[in-house]
Amino acid sequence: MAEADIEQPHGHHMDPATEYSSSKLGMWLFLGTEILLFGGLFAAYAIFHARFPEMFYEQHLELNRTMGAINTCVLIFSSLTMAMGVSAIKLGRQKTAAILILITIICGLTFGVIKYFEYSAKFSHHIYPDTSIFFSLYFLMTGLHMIHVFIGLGILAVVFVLTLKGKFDAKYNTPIEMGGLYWHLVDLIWIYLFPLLYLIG
Amino acid sequence: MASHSHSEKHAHITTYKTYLIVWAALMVLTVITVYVSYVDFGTMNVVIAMAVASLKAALVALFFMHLKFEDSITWVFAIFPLGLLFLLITMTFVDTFTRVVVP
Amino acid sequence: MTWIPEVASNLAGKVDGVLLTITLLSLFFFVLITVILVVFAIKYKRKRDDEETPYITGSEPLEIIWTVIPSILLIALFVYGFVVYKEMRNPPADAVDITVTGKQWLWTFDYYNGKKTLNQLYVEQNRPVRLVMMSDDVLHSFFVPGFRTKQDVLPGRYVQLWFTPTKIGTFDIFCAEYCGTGHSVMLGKVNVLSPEAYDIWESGLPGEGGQSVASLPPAELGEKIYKEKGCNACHSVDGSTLVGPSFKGVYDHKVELADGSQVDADENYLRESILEPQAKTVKGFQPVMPSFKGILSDDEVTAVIAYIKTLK
Amino acid sequence: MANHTIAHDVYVPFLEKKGFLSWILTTDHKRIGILYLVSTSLFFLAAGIIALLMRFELLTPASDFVDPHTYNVLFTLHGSIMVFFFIVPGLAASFGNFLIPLMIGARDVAFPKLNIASYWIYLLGTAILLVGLLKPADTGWTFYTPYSATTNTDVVLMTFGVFVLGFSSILTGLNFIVTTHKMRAPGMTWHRLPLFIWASYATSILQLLATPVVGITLLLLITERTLGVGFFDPAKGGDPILFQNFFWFYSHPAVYIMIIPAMGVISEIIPVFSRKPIFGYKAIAYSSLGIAFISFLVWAHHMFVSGISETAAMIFSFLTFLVAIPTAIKVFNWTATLYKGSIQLHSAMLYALGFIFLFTIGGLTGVFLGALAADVHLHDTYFVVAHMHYVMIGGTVMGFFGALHFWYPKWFGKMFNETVAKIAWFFVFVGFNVTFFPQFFLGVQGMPRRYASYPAEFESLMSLSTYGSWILGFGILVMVINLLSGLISGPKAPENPYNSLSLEWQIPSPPPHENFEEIPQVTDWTYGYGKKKELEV
Ligand code: HEA
Ligand code: HEA
Ligand code: HEC
Ligand code: CUA
Ligand SMILES: [Cu+2]
Repeated sequence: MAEADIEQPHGHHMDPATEYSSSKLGMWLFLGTEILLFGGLFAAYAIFHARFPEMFYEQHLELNRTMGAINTCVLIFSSLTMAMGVSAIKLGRQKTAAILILITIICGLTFGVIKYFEYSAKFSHHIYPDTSIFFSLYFLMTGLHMIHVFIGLGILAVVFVLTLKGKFDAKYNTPIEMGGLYWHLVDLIWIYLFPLLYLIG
Repeated sequence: MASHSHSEKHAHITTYKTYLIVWAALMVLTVITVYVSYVDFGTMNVVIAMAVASLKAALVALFFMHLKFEDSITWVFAIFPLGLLFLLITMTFVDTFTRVVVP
Repeated sequence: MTWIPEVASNLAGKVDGVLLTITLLSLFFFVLITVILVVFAIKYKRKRDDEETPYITGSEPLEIIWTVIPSILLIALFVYGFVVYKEMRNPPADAVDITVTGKQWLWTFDYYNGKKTLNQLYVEQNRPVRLVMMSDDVLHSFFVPGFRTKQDVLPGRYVQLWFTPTKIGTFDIFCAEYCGTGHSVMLGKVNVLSPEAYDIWESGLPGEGGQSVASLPPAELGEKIYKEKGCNACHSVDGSTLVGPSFKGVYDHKVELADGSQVDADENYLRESILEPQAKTVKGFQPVMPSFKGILSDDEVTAVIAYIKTLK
Repeated sequence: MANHTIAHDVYVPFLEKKGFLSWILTTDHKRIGILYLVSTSLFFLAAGIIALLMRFELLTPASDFVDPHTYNVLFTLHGSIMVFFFIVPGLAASFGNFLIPLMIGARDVAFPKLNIASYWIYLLGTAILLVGLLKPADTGWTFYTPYSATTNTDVVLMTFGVFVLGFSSILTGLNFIVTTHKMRAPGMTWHRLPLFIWASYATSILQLLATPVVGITLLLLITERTLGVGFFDPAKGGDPILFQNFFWFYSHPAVYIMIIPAMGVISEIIPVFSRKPIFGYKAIAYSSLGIAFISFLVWAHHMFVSGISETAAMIFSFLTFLVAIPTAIKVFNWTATLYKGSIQLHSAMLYALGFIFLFTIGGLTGVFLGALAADVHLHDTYFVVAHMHYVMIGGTVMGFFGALHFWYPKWFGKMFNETVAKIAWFFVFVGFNVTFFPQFFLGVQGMPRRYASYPAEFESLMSLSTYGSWILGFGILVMVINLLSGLISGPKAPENPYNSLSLEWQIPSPPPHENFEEIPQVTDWTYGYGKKKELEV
């Protein structure tokens, strides 16, 4: 960067420990905003579910419970491998960490593929976001979640490459941990979406 | 420096075994919630599903996301948004469902 | 200039009571703070650069005083405001129902006896009225400053508003919720009639506006209708385009229609445009004009046309 | 208080480096502060000129200067630009960026790169807004459905611009919170923090946690227009009031995002120019947090006549009154600080005193609106317009101008002409009151807002208000010219022209690149003015 010469006369602003705890606090703050971003949709869900219980009940039957359940398992499993990946790198096991992150990414992609089939099944039944309030919620909630899955996958891909290149070790691994936190949030939101949309409708 | 000394806490690395146990618990809960959804408990279905989901979410947050080992300020910022979400939902609810229906 | 519109409903006096109370309380605090501010700024103005000042960092008693006293006052104000509000929102059982429909950009009123008026609401003095209101399109808000009451009108859901008019006269109705281009011309009047006058109005023919239709020359009556029935929300008379085409020079011109054909704007066309606006839509405009069938009597339509003819 | 000067041979002021790239790629919080300052000020002037056009239209009852649709576009642009592009990022991001690291004794914010990224996002939002100007929205800044879902103007671009801007706001808030937690100099305990930092901290929480809700709300509005989703459309089973609930969940806290930093500024200026410790430090500090928390609980006071339930109206009215209490505490404490002071009426101090006076009027009229019965009459009239301008201009903009005059020497290393500054203040103060005070009467008389034309009975007060806006505009023009010419030809500023005790004044003006040669060791709070009595240690 053009700035480097005068930007860095004193080197880093923070010692590594502060930098680490700052990043972590920052990430948690960000996750808070993500929850509230989804919050509007959860609130809309709650209101409309209470107003149109029959509609929600009938239309939720059109969703594919099996696919939803499989996706839930996929995502939870990916969270497990992600968490283990963080532990691995903290123990200095770069290769294990890389493999675990890769599995996480594959799970994320699987999730996307299954979701793709679900969406196309809906479209082929002429079900679109404007079909009904329930399906609006279905498409918007899962759609916004999907966007988060893709962002998460992007982050994990970068982290994966960097891990392969040996940028992280037992001492410095903040990006893996941050990527992990983000990924867990994606899982966490799905944990609510699944019963709300597929099970109780 | 403002921060207290976290260093001991940071040293905490969760073992694979813990993660696997948590994972197993999550899977069991998933099976339960899917199973329960086929049985009709009336409005209790919603309650059960949400309770199970919250339990799962708590497990993910506490263990996978390490919240259990974070300092109090992280806890505050993890829980406060949930409080706001609760507020948004309840107060919108109060408004929507106590309106006078004009004949 | 008056401070506040004439008190014209049972509710107005009560709202004014709330307003007055808060005004006095606010004045007290405002004057208090201003006086202290000015006095301190003058009294302690810096005279020398090395003036000594005391090291005062706070006072707990003061802190408590100025937390507790305002709190009590504020809670009292809340209660007062709420009690009056409660009354404003709960109509008495014996109120007369009138259905109000807001649409871009006019008000229609449907009465219990089958009458229907536009932008002119007729009510009887000292008889409680309940308005049952709905919108045909976007949000509007029914606001009568003289009655100190207001309620947003929503599409798809009935809301209500009530008052007992206490003064004979005409009072402004404003649309107070932004509703698009014609928002500021979505005006109407409440005509509060004495019981006798109201009886006469009530027994008149459905569709007839009221006593004022009497004996104006047609073009003048037309102008009155133009202003009162809401044509002016969409049609100018000076050639500028609002929502609909201007009335200036319309008569006897070739009008290009949306389907590409042309017609002569003769009396018949104008009559049709008013009673069945969607039959022929002018090119470049949306088919949003409401039908005035059943709202304007035959004579009134004739009068408007006569008026339009004068606009060259 | 630690006193740190830098050996002058290594001193490189942060403004030294020139060139477009050195600005747009900078990660220096002070430069980013300037970027925000310049952008938001330009938006203020632009939206101010739009306001002058609006007022010109309102000079006479008829809609003769512009047609009604254009008028509606004008106030939509005026409101949206003022709120989203000027006042929310205005004080919080520009002075927040400049001052937070300096005041807490840090070299920069916690995440410098995120900081400049936030600014780029702000620019992106700006760009989207400018594209949207091709067919500008006419919905009012509140974007109420169903009108906003059906009008054929370009609501999507406008709201999307605001949505993008929201992320800038969120990330800035996030950055400041972490900075305040993690970057304080040794000895800078929470109870030694300058009150501006407390204010910024409270503001940041609001930015962080309220903004996402407006984000999703606007997104839902966009899907309503593009995908045919019907959450707010009664024809599809939706509810237009739900939109209002969501919108105000953010936009009420947003008004405190605007005012709390200004309150912070006032708490800094007053002690310095009365040479007294701030009165009731803790009360002011915690009331900032208190206001922030309560502000989440009052949103529906904008909706008392919109058709919400009576129960909700009751709860929200009650909570609205609560928010006045911490605010009152602040007003009283500032006033008490003047007691037995040595008061110097510097232009910054004049703005601070103007703030107390005008904000009190604005706040007290807020109490009118919070009272249910009164709000039924006053809602959506010029009373609300007057209230909001008294708090936003009389409050925030006064704070903004005060901050500009106060930290100007530190920021730019130059001095402006103090006499001209006082003259400008006078015109701003008088012009402001002439513009907006008559609007309270207009509102009480029933003049509705957002009217392109109005009944003749309101003409005299309306035209008075328009004349006032010219005085106000003139005052602002004089102020702008004075500040700009100070930049070009003003004398060099000393390090600490007002003998202030807070950290930012202990380093050269303008500050060097990384602020502090050595991170200072803090031993006292920043308000230790005046002579302590012997008994106190
Ligand atoms: C900087 C922004 C700002 C601030 C700080 C405030 C502060 C307050 N506002 Fe305001 N408000 C707006 C910006 C702001 N507002 C805007 C922009 C709108 C219009 C939005 C739109 O529709 O476009 C609005 C609208 C608005 C409404 C809706 C009106 C309507 O549309 O019908 C209400 C209703 O309750 C309200 C109330 C209040 C209250 C109670 C406060 C309180 O916080 C004020 C507290 C302060 C004091 C009370 C003064 C000091 C205290 C004392 C001196 C103590 C003694 C006092 C007593 C005992 C009474 N405001
Ligand atoms: C920060 C917020 C802010 C600020 C500062 C202002 C500033 C002003 N506002 Fe605005 N206003 C709003 C926020 C704000 N407003 C909002 C949110 C609304 C509601 C919108 C809605 O209903 O949707 C509103 C609505 C509103 C209305 C009501 C419109 C209506 O309902 O019909 C009016 C009418 O008088 C008005 C007037 C003014 C005036 C005269 C100023 C003046 O103070 C402006 C002063 C500034 C200047 C005069 C510019 C100075 C510059 C120069 C003189 C030129 C210098 C040029 C160079 C150096 C190049 N505003
Ligand atoms: C909601 C807006 C609206 C209102 C209120 C309204 N109009 Fe119109 N009017 C229109 C529009 C839009 C058109 C053009 C499209 C069309 O022909 O339907 C139109 C067309 C017309 C025309 C045909 C004009 C031409 O150039 O050919 C006449 C005549 C007319 N209106 C008369 C009236 C009268 C009389 C009233 C009141 C009693 C009235 N309108 C009220 C919107 C309105
Ligand atoms: Cu109808 Cu405004
Ligand atoms: Cu508010």
